[in-house]
Amino acid sequence: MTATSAAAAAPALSHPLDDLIRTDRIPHIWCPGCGTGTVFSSCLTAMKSSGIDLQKTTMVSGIGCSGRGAGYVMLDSFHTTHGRAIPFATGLKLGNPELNVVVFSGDGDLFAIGGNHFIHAARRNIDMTVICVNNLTYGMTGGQVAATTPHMAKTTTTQTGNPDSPFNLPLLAWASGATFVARWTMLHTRELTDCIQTAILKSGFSFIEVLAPCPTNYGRRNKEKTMDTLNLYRDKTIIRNNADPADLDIDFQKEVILGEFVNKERATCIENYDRTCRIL
Amino acid sequence: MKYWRVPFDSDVIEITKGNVFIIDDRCKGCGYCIEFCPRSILAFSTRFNKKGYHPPEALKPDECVNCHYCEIICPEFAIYSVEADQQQP
Amino acid sequence: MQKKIIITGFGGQGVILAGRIVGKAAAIRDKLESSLVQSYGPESRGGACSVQVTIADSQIYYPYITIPDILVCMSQAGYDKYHDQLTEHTVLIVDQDLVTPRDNREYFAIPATRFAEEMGLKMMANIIMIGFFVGITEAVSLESARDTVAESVPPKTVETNLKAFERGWDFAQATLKSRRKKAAGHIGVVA
Amino acid sequence: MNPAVLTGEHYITGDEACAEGALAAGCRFFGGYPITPATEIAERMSARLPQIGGTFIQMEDEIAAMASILGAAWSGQKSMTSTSGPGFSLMMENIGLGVCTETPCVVVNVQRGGPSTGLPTMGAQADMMQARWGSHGHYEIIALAPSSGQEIFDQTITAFNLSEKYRTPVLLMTDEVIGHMSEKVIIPEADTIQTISRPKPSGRKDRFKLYKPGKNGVAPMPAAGDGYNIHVTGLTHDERGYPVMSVETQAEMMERLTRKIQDNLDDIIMTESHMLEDADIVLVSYGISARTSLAAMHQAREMGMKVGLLRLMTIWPFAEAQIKALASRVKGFVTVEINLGQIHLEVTRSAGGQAPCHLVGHAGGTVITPEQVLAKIKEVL
Repeated sequence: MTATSAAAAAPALSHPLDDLIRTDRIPHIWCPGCGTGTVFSSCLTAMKSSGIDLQKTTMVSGIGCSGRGAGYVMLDSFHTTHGRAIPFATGLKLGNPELNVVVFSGDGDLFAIGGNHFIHAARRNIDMTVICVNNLTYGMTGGQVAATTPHMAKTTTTQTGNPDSPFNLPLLAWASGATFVARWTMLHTRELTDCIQTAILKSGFSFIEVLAPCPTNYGRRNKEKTMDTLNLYRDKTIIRNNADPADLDIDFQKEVILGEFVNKERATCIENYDRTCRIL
Repeated sequence: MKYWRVPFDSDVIEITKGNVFIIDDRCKGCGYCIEFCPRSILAFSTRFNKKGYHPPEALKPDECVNCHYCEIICPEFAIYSVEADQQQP
Repeated sequence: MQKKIIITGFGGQGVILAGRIVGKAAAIRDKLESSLVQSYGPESRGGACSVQVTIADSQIYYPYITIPDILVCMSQAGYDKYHDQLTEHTVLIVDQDLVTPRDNREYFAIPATRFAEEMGLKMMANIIMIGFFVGITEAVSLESARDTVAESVPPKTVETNLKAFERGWDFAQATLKSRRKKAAGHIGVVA
Repeated sequence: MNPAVLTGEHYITGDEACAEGALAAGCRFFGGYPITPATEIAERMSARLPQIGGTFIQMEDEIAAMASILGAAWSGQKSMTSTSGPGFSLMMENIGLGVCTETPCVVVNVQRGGPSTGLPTMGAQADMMQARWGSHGHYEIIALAPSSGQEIFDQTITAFNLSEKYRTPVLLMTDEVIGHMSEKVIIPEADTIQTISRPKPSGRKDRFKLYKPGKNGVAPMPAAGDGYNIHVTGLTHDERGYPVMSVETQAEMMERLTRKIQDNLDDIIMTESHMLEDADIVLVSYGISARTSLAAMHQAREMGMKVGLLRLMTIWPFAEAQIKALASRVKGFVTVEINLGQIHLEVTRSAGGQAPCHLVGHAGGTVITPEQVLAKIKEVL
């Protein structure tokens, strides 16, 4: 280990987030240049800065690259089955409403195999924060087409280009009833961290889509070098809070809108249940 | 150096100083910290870490302003900065 | 002792509830054993529907009934289905406006649905039938049946349902009385 | 009076008895999805749970229902779901997660005729092998099969107790007939009902290992929020719960998961013996078919035939030793079940060729009659 400052050449370096990660499992499995680590780091920073009781905070993941998030956080954490992070988290939250529940997973997990669970949790307004690392592909299995893969993008299962169109995730979240909806890229780390903190502190179903590069399995096939992707994030995005969710298609040929789009109040699932069903 | 935005009062505000620390063996050499350091003080080193990557090094350590951007963009928990007058705990 | 009772009708008549009241009266109030199995089609209303209630003073192993001791029919289809399973010992009870028996065997008849309509609530035909059934067969005791009716219907309808039950019970008493007279050689009206 | 326990005599269906048994066992979370003939369990739970501080949720499908009860289990609650064939198929994925992560919960399958949508309103006992092997991978599972309303109540409590004791999903395999059959169910005083809750860990939190086996081979289990910073994964994991992709860790984990069941068979396997002492023919049956068998057995005895019944109350792990012990001294086994031969195969395997094994089976949709069993007894005696 090397410190660049002679004054601080202490033998044991300690990253400010080391208390929140399982350091014995680091380095993690994410590839060089993968954005998941940055989103994960941002999420941990937000958890810390939000001031919530971390002992009562859990992270739930599904399957996939970002699904490994739960395995690195030094909190109660659950790495569930593919697509089922949200219903598992629903049981956790309803079983103990004191828990702060953060779902950290990927686009394939949350919106293809788990799409049905997402819309229903949003409809019920279950008090949880869902962070979706959207890398536009199935990274873990080697880069197959996802429900978020852009039209005509090349993947191992769409070698001549994706014939289908991707979901507009914030639109889907808004239409399903989410009370907080936002999108950032992993390059917009400060905004993302603030946004995750807001989402964690907000009661109700919060959804944050975070664009993150998959250089190994998406970028490579679509002639997009890691730094190219980040440059797109910098040059081809525009922050427009409260934008119409219908305008949020991701097309880097044009500009991609980032920001906080929905932030409204609605009774949560538990509040409604207590009010409606707990009548003796 | 490309700035995203330049504050109007950038000439007058007092700038903090920082020390950058790099945990070599966590680095996977993505280069994000190097590319996006607003002061461009970082560069790939010539040394190899355990996994065979070139971790960054601070070429101009005195120019670190402790903005923490390297720390928060790093996907690997491999780099961070602390205020210059603080000692590493 | 074992009594095997089948009640048949069509969905919506309250056949299942009638069976449950009989079974529950036996099991809970009369301190006997009782099992109830039902069969119904996918439709909630109008389909064929039957309930099989076994009452016994010892453990009931097999809850299904092939040869009933008592058959209560509130629909022709139900009667037709079980007609061949009747023995000379089977007590047959029918709603006389809805079921026409096909042979000359003895049976007990009550215009339960018509009575219910007269009382202003067609859906009480099942309760009238229970009253009649209890009066004729004494398969469960009068008190048990009446108390179980009272606790099985919506609280606001207890009074009218008990009236319906009494109506059936009274009709059974009148029926039995006229049968006794007939048996004794008098000429009377068989209901 | 404890409002969760409706002490007294009730004339209720098996499904209702199941719900009451769950509440008496301490279940406070139910995640479900409607399906005939199990719907009445969910309906009863939806009405009763909020009255006693519990939570009911109707999820979007059975996959979610199963996932939700695992989540609730880790929140510290005793949790349950109920379903029938098609839903049971969908739950298999997360039943596997429950087994792998050693998560206590109870899954009720009120069996109906299959395959596929089959006979929704008509009974069968044809999911017995699915109960054993329905999720992928090699694993041990506990499955119980009650025969009456009273036993559904009792066994639901037992199912919770076993799941808490052995930290594993327990399957309660009822069927449409007993699920919908009304019978007298006696619910005892709350303080006379024995309930078991998962042992909680003690000692230093930073040294805690989530899967380090305790005395009976089962590790104590904290809940989320207890401060243990647990990590729970369906990947192959070591004693800490950390994923380790190695042949050795796989073997260790499988050993742990298998041992805790295999080393406690006497505690888990429950059977009921009827007139086995002098029996030439042993009927082997469970659920509603055991009642058919009991009726047939008594009829056969009246006719002078020496017939006994081994009623399986625990289906999995299988009562292999019990069958084996009988095999050397009886003239034959007749398995009675509403399928075309599932437990029959286990009986045959366990008998090890020492006694002939016969089946009175049925494709499903109705019960087997005592006459059919009697006919087979006469045929083989």
